[in-house]
Amino acid sequence: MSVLSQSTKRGSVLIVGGGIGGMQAALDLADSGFKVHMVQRDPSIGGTMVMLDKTFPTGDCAMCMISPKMVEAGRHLNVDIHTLAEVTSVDGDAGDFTVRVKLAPRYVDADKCTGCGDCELKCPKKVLSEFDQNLGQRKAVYSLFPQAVPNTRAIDASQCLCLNDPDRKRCRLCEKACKAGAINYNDKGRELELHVGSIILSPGLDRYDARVRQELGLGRWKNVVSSIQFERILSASGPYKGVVQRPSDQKHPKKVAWIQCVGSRDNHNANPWCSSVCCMYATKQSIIAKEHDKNIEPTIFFMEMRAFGKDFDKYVERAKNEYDVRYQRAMVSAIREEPGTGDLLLKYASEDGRLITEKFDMVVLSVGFQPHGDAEQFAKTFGIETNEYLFAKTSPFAPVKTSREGIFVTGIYQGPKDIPETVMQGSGVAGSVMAMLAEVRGTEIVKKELPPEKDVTGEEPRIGVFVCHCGTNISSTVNIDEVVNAVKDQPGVAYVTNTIYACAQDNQDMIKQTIKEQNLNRVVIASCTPRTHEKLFQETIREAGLNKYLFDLADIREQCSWCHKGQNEVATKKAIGIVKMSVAKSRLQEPLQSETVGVTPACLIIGGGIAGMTAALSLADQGFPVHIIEKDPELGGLIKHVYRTLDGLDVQEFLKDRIGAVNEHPKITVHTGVEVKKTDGFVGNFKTILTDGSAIEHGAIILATGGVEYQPTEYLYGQTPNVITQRQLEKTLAEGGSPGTGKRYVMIQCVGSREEPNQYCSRICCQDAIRNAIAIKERNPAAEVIIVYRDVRTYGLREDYYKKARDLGVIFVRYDVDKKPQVEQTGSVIQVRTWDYMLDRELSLTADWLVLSTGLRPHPTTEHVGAMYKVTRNPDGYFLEAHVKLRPVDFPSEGLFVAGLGHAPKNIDETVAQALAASGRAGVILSHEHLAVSGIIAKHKRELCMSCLSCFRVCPFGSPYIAEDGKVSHNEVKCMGCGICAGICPAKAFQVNNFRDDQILAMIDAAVESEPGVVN
Amino acid sequence: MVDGAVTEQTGVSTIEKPREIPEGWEPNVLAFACHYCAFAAADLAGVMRLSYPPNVKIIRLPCTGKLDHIHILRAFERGVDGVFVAG
Amino acid sequence: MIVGQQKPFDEIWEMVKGFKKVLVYGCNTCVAICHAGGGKEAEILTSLLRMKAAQEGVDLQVDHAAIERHCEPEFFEPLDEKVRTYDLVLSTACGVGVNFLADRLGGSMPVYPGINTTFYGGVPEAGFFVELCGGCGNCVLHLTGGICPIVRCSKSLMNGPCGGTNNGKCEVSNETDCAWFLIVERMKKLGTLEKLYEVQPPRDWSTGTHGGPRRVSLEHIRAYEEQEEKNAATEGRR
Amino acid sequence: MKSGSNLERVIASGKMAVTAELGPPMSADPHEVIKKANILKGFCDAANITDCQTAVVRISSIAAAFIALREGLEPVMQMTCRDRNRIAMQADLLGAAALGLKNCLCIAGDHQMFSAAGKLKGHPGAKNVYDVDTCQLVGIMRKMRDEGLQQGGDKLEVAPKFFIGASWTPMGDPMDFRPYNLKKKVDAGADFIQTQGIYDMELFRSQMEKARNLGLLERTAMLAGIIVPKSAMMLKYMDSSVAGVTVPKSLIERMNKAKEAAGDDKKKARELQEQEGIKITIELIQQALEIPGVRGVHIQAIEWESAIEPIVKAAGLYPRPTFPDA
Repeated sequence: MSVLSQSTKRGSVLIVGGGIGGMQAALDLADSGFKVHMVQRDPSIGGTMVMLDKTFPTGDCAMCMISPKMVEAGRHLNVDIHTLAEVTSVDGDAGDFTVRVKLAPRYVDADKCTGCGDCELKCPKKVLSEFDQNLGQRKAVYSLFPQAVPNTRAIDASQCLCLNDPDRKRCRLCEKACKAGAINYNDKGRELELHVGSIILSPGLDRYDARVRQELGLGRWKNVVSSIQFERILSASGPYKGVVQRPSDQKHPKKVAWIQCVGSRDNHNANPWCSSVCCMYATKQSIIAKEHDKNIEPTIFFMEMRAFGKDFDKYVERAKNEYDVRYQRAMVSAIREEPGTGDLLLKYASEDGRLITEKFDMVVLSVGFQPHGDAEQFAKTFGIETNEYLFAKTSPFAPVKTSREGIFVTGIYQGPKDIPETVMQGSGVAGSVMAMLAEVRGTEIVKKELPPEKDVTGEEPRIGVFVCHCGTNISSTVNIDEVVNAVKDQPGVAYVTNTIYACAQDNQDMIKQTIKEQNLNRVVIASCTPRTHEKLFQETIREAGLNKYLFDLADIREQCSWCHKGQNEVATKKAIGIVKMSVAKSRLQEPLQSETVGVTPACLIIGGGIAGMTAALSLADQGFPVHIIEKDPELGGLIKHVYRTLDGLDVQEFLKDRIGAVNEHPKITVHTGVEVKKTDGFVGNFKTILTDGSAIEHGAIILATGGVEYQPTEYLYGQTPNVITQRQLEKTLAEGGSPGTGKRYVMIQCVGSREEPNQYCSRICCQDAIRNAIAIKERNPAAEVIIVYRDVRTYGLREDYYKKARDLGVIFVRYDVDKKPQVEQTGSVIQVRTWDYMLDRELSLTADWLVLSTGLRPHPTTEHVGAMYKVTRNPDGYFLEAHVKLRPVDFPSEGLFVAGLGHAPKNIDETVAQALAASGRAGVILSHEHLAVSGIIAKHKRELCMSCLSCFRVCPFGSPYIAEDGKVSHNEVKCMGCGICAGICPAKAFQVNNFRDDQILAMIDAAVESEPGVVN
Repeated sequence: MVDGAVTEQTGVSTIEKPREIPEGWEPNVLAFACHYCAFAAADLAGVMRLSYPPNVKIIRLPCTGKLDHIHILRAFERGVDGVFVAG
Repeated sequence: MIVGQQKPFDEIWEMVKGFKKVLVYGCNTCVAICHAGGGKEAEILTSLLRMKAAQEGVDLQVDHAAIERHCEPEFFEPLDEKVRTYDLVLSTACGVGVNFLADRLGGSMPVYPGINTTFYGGVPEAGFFVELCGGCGNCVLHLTGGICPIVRCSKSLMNGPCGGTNNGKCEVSNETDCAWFLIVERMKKLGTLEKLYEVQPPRDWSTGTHGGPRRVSLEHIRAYEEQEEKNAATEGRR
Repeated sequence: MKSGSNLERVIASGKMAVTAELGPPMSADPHEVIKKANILKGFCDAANITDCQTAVVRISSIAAAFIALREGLEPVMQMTCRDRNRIAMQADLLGAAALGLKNCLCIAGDHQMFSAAGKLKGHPGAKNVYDVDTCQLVGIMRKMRDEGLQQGGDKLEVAPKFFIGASWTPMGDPMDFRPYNLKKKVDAGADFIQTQGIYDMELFRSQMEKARNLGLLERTAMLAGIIVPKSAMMLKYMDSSVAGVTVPKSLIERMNKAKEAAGDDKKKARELQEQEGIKITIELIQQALEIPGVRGVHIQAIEWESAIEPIVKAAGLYPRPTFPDA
């Protein structure tokens, strides 16, 4: 990293694109002291992921995972989101860019609009919804999707009746409906000028428009849909409410076909690269469709099943065995609609060469990614170089840096990848920016000044209840006045009123005013769900000087008015019950202090491979001292035996300068030939003793224990010198070995991978084989290379090299796991017999060299290190991250991160990205002097506790511990407030703040008391 | 715990004898929902305007692990007819 | 620690249903640790009894209370008045507690046991208790590598194993380890196997319950107590 | 001579001893004992009279033994440690001696919970005693006989004359401790030993080797226990769930072949298996007798006393030695 001049560095960052990658970078940077400006083209952030129903390989629902992050980004003090915005120009250079942003007119005032949706109800103009991929409809005034952030509505100027009338007279119904007066038809949009220290490009990609391929019939035959359309069909909040039906006649389809590589791996009016995710999302869609409707019979037409990620192969096996998904290895040449029925006839060649026409009820085209239409202009605006396909140009050794200093890239704009890799690059790019702008961290962020907190201890409860109309959302079903009257005389209630929009700015001020005037010491607001608005109202009452935990939110919208529309009388009674429960709980609330704990700004990294070194350098550049603990006598790890990357870059060179940088860096201390003996403490305050006795204090830990190569025992390895591994072949080639004319190299793929008990893909062996094959053919075209493979998994932009190998004459022969190649040796000649599916007969190949593509295994120390830090591992022995999709480098317990092969097999560029991500995540913690501990945690009364150890054994976070005095104590910093200890404690020594037993019992009594005539 | 021990050992279940349901009687149901999943699901039902019978009220817990026996017993003692725990 | 297990609910109901006012009286030491008779379990049992009474149409008032320990008189004092207002105490303390309270109330009202007190035990894992000592009053663990043959061998052999050891398990059940199988292994590891070669003479069982009810009297403390009482008496304080 | 019993004389004479087993009935009528005694008479030197085997109530061992004695069959009385404390034990021993019983086998006795495992109900709720264990009981008997003293120390006017026996399970867990287990019984004063049923001769030979190295075989008379197998199912059961008994696969195979030979004719299958069982018993006896230090066999034909005659004859152990001056 070149050290930039001190001069005018800015402590802020521009993020172009509000998808999951951009959001992750924004939150990491904002949480570690940088101002973030997020520019988003659509009216809401979310990108592609919000359109998805479920995600592979776990089947979690996409919205449940991404909406908390969107809400957090939407509310973050130091994240400004500019929607309907585009960057027009960029000047200046690293550390100080001047960026001009054009904001299209929204016609709705964001400060006034509360997102209540009354305008949408009234708007007469129905339009095809782009979000629902034209399967559903929206209005001219709309929000992109129900959980949009910001949920300010926007008017689609091209569709709005009024905006298309020059003198603005027509319709104007939304203006009438809006009680907040937020509609503004003369909005002109505006220009912004931002001064930022760094720019992160995460614009994402477009989806290939398959209508160009007329033979597949998208846009002509109604029952042919794109995969993103099928996601909307599957989604519970989609056009068909999650019911799998055909667009033509709403019939429940029985036979559904997925066609892979539509628009990918094909130069003929499509894209040559592999989009990396379609194989897996097709498998997921077929499983989820089967879960929705068990008589669906999914069939996937594919060339190669590319399930290279963590637990992907297991997911495909489950699809085959549990959901009997049929995988048909064939490319469909044409789709015709059977006149009258809407069914589809697919033409393809079966494996034994017969031409087949098969009827299906519905077809899903697995469309791939391609850069946005304006990709070329986009790159020019930012002055960065792209590769020939208009993806941002990066090197595998620095996958998040563009060609222009200070501008970074994350997500699929750098190359097709799936959500975990995008999130990793999001945190990784945040790590790189933190390193670049380390010295201006915290200079541009806003800290809120809060008035002193009023001391309410000992006071009788004086509860203020605010019942919200939420425009008409609540009041149309629940009689607000009846609720107000029913609650007025509840014991402890000092003041009750109603508000139109409790969350609107003016109502917030009214609430603060009332707290002061009425001398309230507790507040209950009856409106929407605490999951999105609790933090907002807590901040409000804190600004009125009240402890923020003296607040409770009664959900009478999502859990009452919205789901009992039309049953006003019963809904009102239920709303009264809900508010009474909140009042009962509020009566027993106590002010809570959230302690803070100091942070030792240093990081311990276990493992001195590429992952450990990359993370160390990035953290050191951020200004944090780093200790690398390496078991072997010198740094390097597994990469010591690797010479070239797929695109020919010198790996040994890269390793040498990386080791050099680590050894020279003043902030990095390398401990070699030593291991960790013991680590105590918790996030921010770890103390580690090494086997050589030295002690280190640090605030975060990165596990980069790496992996080892599988030592094969099959295929006569070790019995003859001519049977070697790809690594050994690479070594001889690197040392200038030249392959003899007519010499034949036979390579066998998936050796030690994708077979029980190691049912996983080691991800790097296909690349190794193809790189070595190309090297052989380029040195001597007369040498022969035959690769015996199961699925060539050169995903993403690596597809070019698979094509290059074929062009150079490398022969590919497919084998099946139940007909593995047989290897015999007669004299010095090696004979390889394998079944060729194309020729439909057995092939017998003599081989001068038999090269085995061996897989990876987790490093043997993984078990010991895992046990020491109480982190679990998956059945294959790799570390289990906190969340497969959204926290791919975190562990459940705070302050612990993972990078490299210890997490899962991955290529060099992915290891570097994950290492940067780990350093970014660790940087977030180390950048704080103090870590605030949430108020909602369990409190332990030692005088009641009899140290029976029940809590000690059940706590998933290991917060109860046996103190010096031999009795059980509770480490509040590690506590996540789940309350499992309170549930099991026989002495009731544990109580969770704001969820104490007496409060819950009071709520139960209140819930029943409001039901007259209950049979006892 | 107590209920498990009771039925398992004695074999004789102490389940209430079913009584005939009075006219127009509506069960009063109480739900204990974990903040992260079941409570979020209840919200989504509202966001999508799905309708379901109103005679259930939801008490939010940080996690169903926090549930204590006495909560369920208190509900039944107070006359609640059905307890629904989701997490 | 003392381990107990709650009596089956039907058995408790049979005991309780004839009364009008019942106090379920929990003890917050050993029996709470094993989730059998602590204050929390007393509260739960109370709620169950109230609902059973309601189901059966029996007019029964049930309350619950709990103190630190039922084996020391001073802990009882604060609640003595309250206890006397009931016509039955269902004590969920261990057997010691039931006896002690029954003696204290001297027949003025019945004290019934809520739990079955079972053994002194260890807790290898949450919720799992195993008997490791029988209180025989004459410990021989130094002879058997710390594994008690009296309690962990079904036949309390001092010169085991018997002919019934099957794959290291006792003839009584294949989930019960044969104590002597463990003792031989342990003594081998400790390198003192030959200690087992001598024939152990017949035991003196009188130190255990076979010798009649036992008591422990610490003279140095009792002398102090008597002195205290004498001073109090002379000063007329009592 | 320690007790002058017929069994003692046979052993002392150096000839191979043969003991059998007689299980008294669950009834007050003695004729079952009388019947069995007369079947066994002449074909064994003495017959064990079990003491409530598997903790199931039967005529007491002392009473049944006296009946057998009266019928002219020398009994081997048994005493378990389960049912009597040391006071009742010594009283019963004096009584037995007074009635003329000379042989006594000390055993621990099956635990009362054990009987619950069988078809019968037994008394799992009974309070067991186990005041003393087998070694200690052997020690008590030796002290009564040789020192004329009770265990507590009081004198006996006339000391009882006993030929003291104890049981041994050579292949029970832990196998490497079993020889020392035996040593303790011999040190305590066991004059003769009857082992658990032996099928795996190799294992038995190696355990006997260890016993010899400890010098035990000169100090006590080892009688190899042989259980007469009736069916393949019985062999499999013995192998799987009888403690300390392992049955080589080959023997089970032989029994299975015998069973299959009879096709599906149940009765024939039973007969063929019984004949094969007797053949196996005879072979086991001959192999056992060749093992150095074995001084006889203890043949257990459970509820099949009639099989003893053909076995003893075929094994060349007939006629049994007699002593005119007895």
